[in-house]
Amino acid sequence: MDETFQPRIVGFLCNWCSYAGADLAGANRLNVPASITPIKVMCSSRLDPALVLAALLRGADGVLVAGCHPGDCHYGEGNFYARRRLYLLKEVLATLGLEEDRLRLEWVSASEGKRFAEVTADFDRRIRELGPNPIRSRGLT
Amino acid sequence: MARSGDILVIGAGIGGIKASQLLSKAGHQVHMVERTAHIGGTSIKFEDVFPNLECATCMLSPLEQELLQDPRIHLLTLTELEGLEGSPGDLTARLRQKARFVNLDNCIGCGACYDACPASAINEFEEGLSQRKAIYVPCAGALPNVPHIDPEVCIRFKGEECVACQEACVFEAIEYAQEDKALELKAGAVLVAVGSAVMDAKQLKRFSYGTHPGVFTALELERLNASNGPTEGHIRLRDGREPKRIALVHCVGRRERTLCSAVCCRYLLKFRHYLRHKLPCAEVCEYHTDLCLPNKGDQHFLGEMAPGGEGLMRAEVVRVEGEGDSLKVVLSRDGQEFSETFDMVVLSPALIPSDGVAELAQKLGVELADDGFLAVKGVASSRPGVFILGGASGPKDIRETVIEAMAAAGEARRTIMAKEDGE
Amino acid sequence: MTGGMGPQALVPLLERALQKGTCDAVLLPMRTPRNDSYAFVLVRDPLLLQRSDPLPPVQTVTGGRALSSLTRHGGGGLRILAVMRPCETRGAIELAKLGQVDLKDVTLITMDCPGTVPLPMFARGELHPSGIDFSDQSIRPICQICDLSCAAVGDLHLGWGEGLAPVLLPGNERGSKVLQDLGLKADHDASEWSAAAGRRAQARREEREVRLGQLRTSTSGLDNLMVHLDSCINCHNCMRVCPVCYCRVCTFDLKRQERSANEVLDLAKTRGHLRMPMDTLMFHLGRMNHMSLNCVSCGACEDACPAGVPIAQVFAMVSDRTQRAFGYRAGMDRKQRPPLITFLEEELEGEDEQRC
Amino acid sequence: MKARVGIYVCECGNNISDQVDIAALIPILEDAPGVVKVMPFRLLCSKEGQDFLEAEIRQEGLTHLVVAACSPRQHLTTFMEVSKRGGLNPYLLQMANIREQCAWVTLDRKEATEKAARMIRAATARVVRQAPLPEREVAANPDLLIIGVGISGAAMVRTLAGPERRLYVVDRDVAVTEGPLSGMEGVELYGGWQLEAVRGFFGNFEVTLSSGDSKKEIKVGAVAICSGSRTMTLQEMDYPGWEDPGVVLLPPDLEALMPHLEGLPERPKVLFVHCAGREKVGYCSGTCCLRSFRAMRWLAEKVPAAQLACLYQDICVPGRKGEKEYQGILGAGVRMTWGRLTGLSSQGRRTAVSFLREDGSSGQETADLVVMVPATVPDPGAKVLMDIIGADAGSTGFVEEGHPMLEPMATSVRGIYVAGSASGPRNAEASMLSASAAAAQIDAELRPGETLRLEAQTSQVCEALCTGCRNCLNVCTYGAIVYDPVAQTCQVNEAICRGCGNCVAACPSGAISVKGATYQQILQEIREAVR
Repeated sequence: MDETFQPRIVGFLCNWCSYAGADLAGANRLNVPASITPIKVMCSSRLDPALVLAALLRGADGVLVAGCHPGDCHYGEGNFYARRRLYLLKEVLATLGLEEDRLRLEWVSASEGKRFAEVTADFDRRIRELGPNPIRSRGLT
Repeated sequence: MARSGDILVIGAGIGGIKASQLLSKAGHQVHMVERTAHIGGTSIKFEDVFPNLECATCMLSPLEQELLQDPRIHLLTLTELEGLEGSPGDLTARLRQKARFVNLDNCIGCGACYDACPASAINEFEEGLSQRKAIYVPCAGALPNVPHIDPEVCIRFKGEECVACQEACVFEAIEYAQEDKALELKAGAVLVAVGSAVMDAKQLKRFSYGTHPGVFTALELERLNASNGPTEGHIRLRDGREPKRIALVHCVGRRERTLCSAVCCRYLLKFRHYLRHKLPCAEVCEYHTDLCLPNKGDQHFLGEMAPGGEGLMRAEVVRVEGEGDSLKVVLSRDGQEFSETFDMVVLSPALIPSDGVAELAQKLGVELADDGFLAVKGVASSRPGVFILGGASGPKDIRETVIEAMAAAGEARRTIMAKEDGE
Repeated sequence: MTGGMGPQALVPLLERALQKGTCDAVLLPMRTPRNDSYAFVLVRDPLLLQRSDPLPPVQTVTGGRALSSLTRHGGGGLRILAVMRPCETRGAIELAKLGQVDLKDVTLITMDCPGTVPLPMFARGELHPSGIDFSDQSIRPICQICDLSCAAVGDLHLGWGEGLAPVLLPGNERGSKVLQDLGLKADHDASEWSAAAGRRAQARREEREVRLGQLRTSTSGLDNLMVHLDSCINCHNCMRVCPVCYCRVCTFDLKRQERSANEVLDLAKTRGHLRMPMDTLMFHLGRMNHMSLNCVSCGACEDACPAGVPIAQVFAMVSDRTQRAFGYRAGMDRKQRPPLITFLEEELEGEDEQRC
Repeated sequence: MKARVGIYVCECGNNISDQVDIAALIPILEDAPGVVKVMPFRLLCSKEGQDFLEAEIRQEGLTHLVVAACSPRQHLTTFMEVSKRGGLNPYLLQMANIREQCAWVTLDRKEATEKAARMIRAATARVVRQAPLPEREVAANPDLLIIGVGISGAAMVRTLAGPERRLYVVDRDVAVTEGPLSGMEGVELYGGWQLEAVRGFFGNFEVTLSSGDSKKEIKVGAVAICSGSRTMTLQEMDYPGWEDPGVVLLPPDLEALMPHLEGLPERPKVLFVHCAGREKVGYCSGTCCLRSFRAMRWLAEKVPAAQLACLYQDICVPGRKGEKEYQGILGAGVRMTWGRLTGLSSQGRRTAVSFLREDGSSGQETADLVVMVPATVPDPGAKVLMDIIGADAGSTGFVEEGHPMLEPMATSVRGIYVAGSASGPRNAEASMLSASAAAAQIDAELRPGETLRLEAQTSQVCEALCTGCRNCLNVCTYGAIVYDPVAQTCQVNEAICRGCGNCVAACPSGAISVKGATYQQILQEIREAVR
């Protein structure tokens, strides 16, 4: 594994649960990988897969989407749709052998600061295993 | 004569919050008085709430944030009622606000002071399962995110020359000189939302609570399971072992108190969900006399938590005896006695009037019921202009509390309006 | 059923339908006046049906699109008999679910499809088969792996070929009704046909597995995928001819996809090199994400690709998997809702709950 | 106009500056497009900080503001207010949460500084794409339609009737027109009428009422469903032998039991059978035990000689009163037997009640009178009603609440409220309570003479791109999207939209965007995040 590799991970966090969970991780001074740059969205269902794709094709080494646990969605059902959309995108990537592990969907509640830290640490670990997103070096978009 | 459209809400639990927000929406100035240093009441102790197993924090913290930012809601923490004079539409409340010793405006909640503080004590909010400092917030995420100094614990207030927290605070937020304040407020009506308390299980010796470490109360299990709790959500015995056989005991104190606490059946069923996730290997037995499932969705919830009644048994727990590390639970069913052995026993103690309710009733000039809860007719107390909601007038679940909160808010509004028309 | 051997046998039947007023119009492929191509034509005059060819050897505009332009957002109450291949019909059914076709007054007539020859070769006149049959070797790769070429997805379906006695099978109430109106009765003994159809499907299914399996190996991974996509010239024809690409303007043609010169230069700086034109992957992956659940493997995209990208086969490979993932097969079940506008509360979760 | 972005980095005392090298940040931020000023400040949320920012906005003529500080959950509203005071539209502000989500969670100072730079640049790239959003309002009609005048309906009328809003009251019972509510100020009674159609949205509903062939159109701001519930009949329960003359339903009015008590032996045995029909309906009706106990007490007074017995499954008496009643009847010597009713049959002049014990063995009791305590079921009209209104009826057939705990008086459709036992079994007392709760909510949310504030960040459809496929409409939980058959496109009703953005992602055409979270805004954030 390339030790010098500093991953760039985009973390889409839903405003109501996961963003609050990330804040709680901060309040508790837990350690969250610096590779994750959080982007707040109102609901995981806001995430147009095209945006996730855009992130990967702009060279993100990983994209984490974190939302309320199923059934907890502030808007009722948003995360159920998000789950299907991202699953579809993962399937597309998987069929083409495009490292679908670079995309991950997780449920993190507002009280799960620790879980947020764990989830991000684990994802960061996985991304380091995968190494840099080949998109960059291939000059592709 | 001056009349006031303001409303005084006592208690910042879910009931008080809902009532205040409804009143604020309706255009009233609300004075919200909370005895502790933080809002949220009992509900914020829960990880999930029945029957949808929703994450309580995710459900409540947006409400709390909204409340703190509501210009029409004036929150007074560490404050208690001293007396209430006047008539509906023109009440004067005398309040006493304890010193926080932390400046609410300066503090940004960074928590630097906790680490600095040398004095620690048992954390009541965590059901005594963890320690806290003399300057503290009860749990991560508690709002307002500003600690307070507990003078009972702080060594400075015991005469020592400690300024540790003050030195740790770069915001000059620590103010040892603060003193308790007497306040007076005008209000048209008063809402009492002080909630209920949980019976001290030690009183029921037969359950060995407090004498055997394997016996827990429901709230203790709630905190053990809470991801922001003392064990970060790991359900463990007091000595750190993983429980293997767990007994959930219903109706603890039901007979003694002649009341059904209304919520135990459903939260004990909820615990099945906690345990299934956290301790998939543990064996769980639930002992109940009746199942109280009053809402339309509850039967379905029962089916999900205990498919085919698995792990459910209709039997009365006669007593719980310690046997070394483990616990012998003596049961009786149709007159037959028998026993089972566990390493963890979780009790569901009855809900009782919150402490100090009798005094509060006096100060409010309202009647108590024979069982110590506040006497009500609907949400009306015995004193016009004073309304009671939620646990203060008997065991309630969140849903019922919220309904009463809205009803009480409405009634309070109407008394004021009626008065104003009367002008 | 009466006379004829192949799809042409449908023509008299359609004439009768127009004469008897069973329908107001018939939509079906016809030879162009110069006899060198085919187009879907809406026919109200029975006499015009002379030029019709229900099953041309090539796929030009797909039937679904034709039907869409006729009935989008609730047709004009015109009762139409639409004759098209199973894949086109499935496209029409998908479009119906997406509000782009209204089947209220449409009776779909399908028939066993032996496949079509590649449009470019046909256009260049290199291939000009008058009719095409099930033994034809010149059909498009995507047809060669089509396991639904004989799927009776229409309200009425014509089974034929390989010396079979043609059978006319109603797929539902509407189909039976039409037969009734025409004084025909359904062929009860379709066992011979269904056996044959079963065999064809089976053979094709196996072929599909094999070929897509090979394709998968040859496209797997960014480098391999680019071997196929490098020749893409970003003309987006594949999207324009796609029967289920129903957007007014493709998202990937919108301004918001455009990169400012600044951004491009920025990228050029941070990366060694930059393939031009950009966003080829964005377009294809994005489209797969948008369309693979509705893809009916009609092959129109591949026919339209000037650069010879085997895009239909790549799509087939992707959509086989994505559709399977949601237990969906495009155009097969008119009642089933498209996967992305519905959900189950419990699904698609990994083994997060640790077992004992 | 050229963007003039001001970036203000809060040191948060030392909370941020300890972990983030702010001096090192400044040059990295200064060369971000549009940035005219980058400045650290000790504590931006403080009074001085706020005044400073306000002044800066004016002096620097800022068009956009980036505040790099704590979590927006804590101070977004604070800084939005500051922006307003500084004369800047609050939606031209973006916060970068470099405290909770950077300084406090990153050990290595260098890494923290780099991450902070990325976060702030991302916020900057985003903010220049943000547009000012107005605070919007719509006029609202304070009038109310109340469906059903049972206990809860009547209570709502009494609570809300007054000069400032009209109440239209519909009930299938013709008699209500002349009933006790007639002649109240602002109240129009429609006995024998029913709901036919509801169009529009909260604050502006258009309702069609019908009675036979006659129709009436009314306009209201909200609808309250008070259609109530009823108890199950013996026939519906359909226990074998239910026709037996010795079997009666526990009537609402206990006096109705009297005739059945005549002609019974000296010391008649009366057996109350609880949970009658519970298996069939699939829930506990919650209110029946108490009702039954009160009936037993009443009976014990009327017929002191009667021997009372009770066949039960669960005693469900939540709260204080019920348990006391229960202990009371136990004290009075009522014999309790646990059992699940399986059938009834005549045995001479008596009735035999067969049941299953928990161990599966079957038992039997005979009684001179069997009083069945029936389950409560939704009003038959409720489902129809839900279909018309488009609100959810749960699996039980009762109206589903907007949220089981926090919104018990609302339904899935904003502006449609529910009270009384329409949303689940309730006794009279609880129905009254729920009625005043619902009334209070309506009164607070739909105040006469006031407008409704709209979310600033709502979705909007670009007509040129919309194909009318209705994916958005299908996924919208709030019913905020309508299909316009004339324009053949979908449109967002911004009075209902909550701005979650689900529809945006559901639209393959990119025809929908949600204000404050557009594709471009997020994309620009992504760009900087992956730099």
